[in-house]
Amino acid sequence: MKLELGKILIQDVQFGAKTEVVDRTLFVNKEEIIELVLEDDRLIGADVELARPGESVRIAPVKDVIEPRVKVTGGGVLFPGMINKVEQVGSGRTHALVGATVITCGRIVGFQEGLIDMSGPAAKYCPFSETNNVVLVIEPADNLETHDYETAGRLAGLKVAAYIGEAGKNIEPDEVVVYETKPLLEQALQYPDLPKIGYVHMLQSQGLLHDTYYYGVDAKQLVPTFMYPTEIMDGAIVSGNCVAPCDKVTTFHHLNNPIIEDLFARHGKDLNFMGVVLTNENVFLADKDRSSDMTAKLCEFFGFEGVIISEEGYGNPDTDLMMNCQKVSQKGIKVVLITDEFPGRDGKSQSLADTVDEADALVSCGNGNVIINFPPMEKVIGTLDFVETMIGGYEGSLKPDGSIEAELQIVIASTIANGYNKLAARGH
Amino acid sequence: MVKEIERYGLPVVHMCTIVPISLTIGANRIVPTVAIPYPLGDPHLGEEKSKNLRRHLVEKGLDALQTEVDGQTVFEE
Amino acid sequence: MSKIKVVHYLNQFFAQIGGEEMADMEPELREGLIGPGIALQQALGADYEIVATVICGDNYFGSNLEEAQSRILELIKPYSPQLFVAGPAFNAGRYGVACGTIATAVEKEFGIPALTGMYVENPGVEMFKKDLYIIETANSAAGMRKAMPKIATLAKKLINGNEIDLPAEDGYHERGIRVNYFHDKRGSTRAVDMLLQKVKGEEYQTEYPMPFFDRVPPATPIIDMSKAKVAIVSSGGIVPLGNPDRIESSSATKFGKYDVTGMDRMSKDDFISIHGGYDTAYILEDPNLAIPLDVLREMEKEGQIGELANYFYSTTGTGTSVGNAEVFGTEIGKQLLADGVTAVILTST
Amino acid sequence: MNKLIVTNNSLVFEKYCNHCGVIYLKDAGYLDVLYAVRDRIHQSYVLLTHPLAGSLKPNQTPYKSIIITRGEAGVDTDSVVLIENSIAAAQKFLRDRNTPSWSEKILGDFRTVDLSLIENAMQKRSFN
Repeated sequence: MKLELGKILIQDVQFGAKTEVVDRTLFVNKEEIIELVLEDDRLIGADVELARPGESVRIAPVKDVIEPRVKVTGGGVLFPGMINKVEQVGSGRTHALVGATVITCGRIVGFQEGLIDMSGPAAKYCPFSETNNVVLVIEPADNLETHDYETAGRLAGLKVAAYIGEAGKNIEPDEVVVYETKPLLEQALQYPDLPKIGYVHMLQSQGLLHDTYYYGVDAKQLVPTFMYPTEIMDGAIVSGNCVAPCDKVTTFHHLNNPIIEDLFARHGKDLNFMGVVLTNENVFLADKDRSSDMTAKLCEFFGFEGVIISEEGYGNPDTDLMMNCQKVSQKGIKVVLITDEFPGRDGKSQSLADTVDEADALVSCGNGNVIINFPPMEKVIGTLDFVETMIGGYEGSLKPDGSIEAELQIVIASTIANGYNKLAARGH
Repeated sequence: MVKEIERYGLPVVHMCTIVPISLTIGANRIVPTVAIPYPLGDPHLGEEKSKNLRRHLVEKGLDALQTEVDGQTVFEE
Repeated sequence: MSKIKVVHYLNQFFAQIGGEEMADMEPELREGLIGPGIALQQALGADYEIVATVICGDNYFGSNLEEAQSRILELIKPYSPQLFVAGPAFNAGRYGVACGTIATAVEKEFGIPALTGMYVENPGVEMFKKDLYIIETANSAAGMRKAMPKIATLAKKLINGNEIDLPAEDGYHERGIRVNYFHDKRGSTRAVDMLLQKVKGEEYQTEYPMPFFDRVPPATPIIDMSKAKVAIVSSGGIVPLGNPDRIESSSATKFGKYDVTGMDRMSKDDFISIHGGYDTAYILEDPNLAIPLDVLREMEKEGQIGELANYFYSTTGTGTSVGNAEVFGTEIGKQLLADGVTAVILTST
Repeated sequence: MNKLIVTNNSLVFEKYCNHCGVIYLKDAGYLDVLYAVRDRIHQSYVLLTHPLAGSLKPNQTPYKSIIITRGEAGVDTDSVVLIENSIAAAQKFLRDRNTPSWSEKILGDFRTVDLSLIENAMQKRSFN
């Protein structure tokens, strides 16, 4: 499967009469976006705001972040099974508006989402302080049931991202990157002397606000399966969870999975990137047994010599991470884990809720319990009403002047456990 | 607790029913016991036999304390 | 500007009072500096002044932990110290434990920076590294000249509120505190690098060492059990009737020490189990099932063991190494050592 | 296989009290639920769901529901190790900061999320 990803660099975002890209500036038509969002009668209000790097802007509470993309050629459409019909994606040509995002924000259920600061000392922890963001502030109908509101919010973001992505369809990209994974046996033969490397991608799948979708299938229902790496770049995987802001894998991060990018970067040079095994993080222990058995079985069957395993979340997922690590290692396959850490406020407790002996090669994406001070910002998009109830916030977090004291956990994707950021923790 | 006491150079024998836990917490000399509700003895055997069993287990514990080990060791029957 | 007031702690040996024969000396305070204090003063410089030195014998400290601590705190209180330095203790185990104990107590009591120095194998390192900055030293006093400047440099950083660097840079034993930093490469790139190293069989370094590796080497076995003093510790929740210390029935936050002087066996009239985690009916009927006092008394009489300590330590838990268990172990171990116990039977359910 | 839910969440109790055994610990805290489960594991029960299910930190949500079932005689060591690790993790968070006193609206949301974690597991079959 081969995908050409055309990257259209975006350096500014402005409102305009037409949604289009002109000289690296993205113009968006506010009315059209609002109209699109309000097609869903579960939402009764919507507004669009812009947030650019360096501005004195704080966005809260953030639900999802999505990169605008569009399918140019090849089968299927963006976000199959979610806002479009289910059809195989990952081939042909896709354009991405790199440097732009759609951010959904607004009250969801009151406690679970995080912050993005566009400037100031907390900005460096969040990748979206460096992007030009189209922020969608949504308002639910009265007494809308929680599940329905979550769904409506998720779909609104995807629809708007796809709508904006259309603006890139006929633009000549600044750069085109070609990613290709051949069918298993051919791929093995292409670089017979290089180590065969796979990626085990664990999808958050615990329940409401803890779900992920693969071609529209709730990941809870999956048994581990194989995915061509390029499928993810066309939106085959969509985030439906908004729990624990810091280690949240947004839809943006699925589209731009850094492990897949980095494995492709070395593909044919010092490794042979064979593909991705998708698995889940269910709460039912029998599911964990089954999923980890099958993950190990698939890794063995595909002939992987080494795999990287990434998780999303803390606690329950640590058990899946360790079970996968142990069972894959027992197949004689070398394993590296990526995780973030929660060692308590003094940094002295154990960082993970579970461990196994085989977990001897681990990459740290930082300690989420560290306390951070956020100075006031001139503008707040959304509301700060829920700051003290967010994960990482606490009573007294929000000061009268609008400054905030909270744990790093409260910043969206700050310790994301797929290695997107440079933040790490080490022993002192 | 085992590790912290042993850190002072005192040999400790951990007599417990759930051996995997003992291994997890880092006990070096482990003697498996009978059952959680009655680790040292077996009330179903009657008082005398139960006590004999206890004596046997404690002797095994003392043997363990006199045995040189170079890592975690479970003293099975 | 007035000088920063420093109090220094030494054992009898480094205070040049005497060797092992003086190890029982009780805490004493001398004004000004003594022995190694000269090197410390030199390294700290003119803005600091060692106003007093406390001296205590290693054995006295080890055998009278509580009292030694409170007396030393009383002695130094009038000097209102702003910095406390203990040792360094190099490879001396008892001295290391004393330095760690008193430095921790001073830090807690006065809220001032307190630090010490030890050789990596000193048991005090494992016991106190989470609580204190312990400078890494050579294994003998020959390393004094190198150790003091490192202690002084770190002490000044602590006094001035400067950021502390990595263990290797500031020369202290890693404390196991997880601190954030920005790496040159993103995590996924580091993961690919690490995986390729692992696949090729090259050396690689995990960024988060798993806690399992925190193993204690097995203590040397008892050579002659007939001379050993054996003590019982239990996590089975056995307490005297009425549970005088109010130990919780699960995941206790405290432990108790209970006397069995003159008892041949555990009587159900004297002891109960308060463990919330299992069916306690059998143990309520016969507490010897958890605390094997009856058979140990027999063995004591028969001379199979030298002596049985006339008490047992008790708490509740399934024996996992979590939270309080570590604190209990450290405290119980300290007390057992001080009481001359040489072997321990720990029973769990 | 008979499922037994240990919960302090009224929504879970109301939904399942007529379907299977529910031990409803009204007014109990998050840790109390873990302790109650731990105690039963020592009486031959086996964990069916992960005690830390849900990424909400133990000092964030006050609600916790765990499904267990009676196992064979003896103690399931995997369950013991898992519940003890979970208790340790929960204690770590609660030591730093207690669960705030939330408004009734937010409490309702927490109950909904907790119920949603359990609903999925209740649809599963298991052969232990």
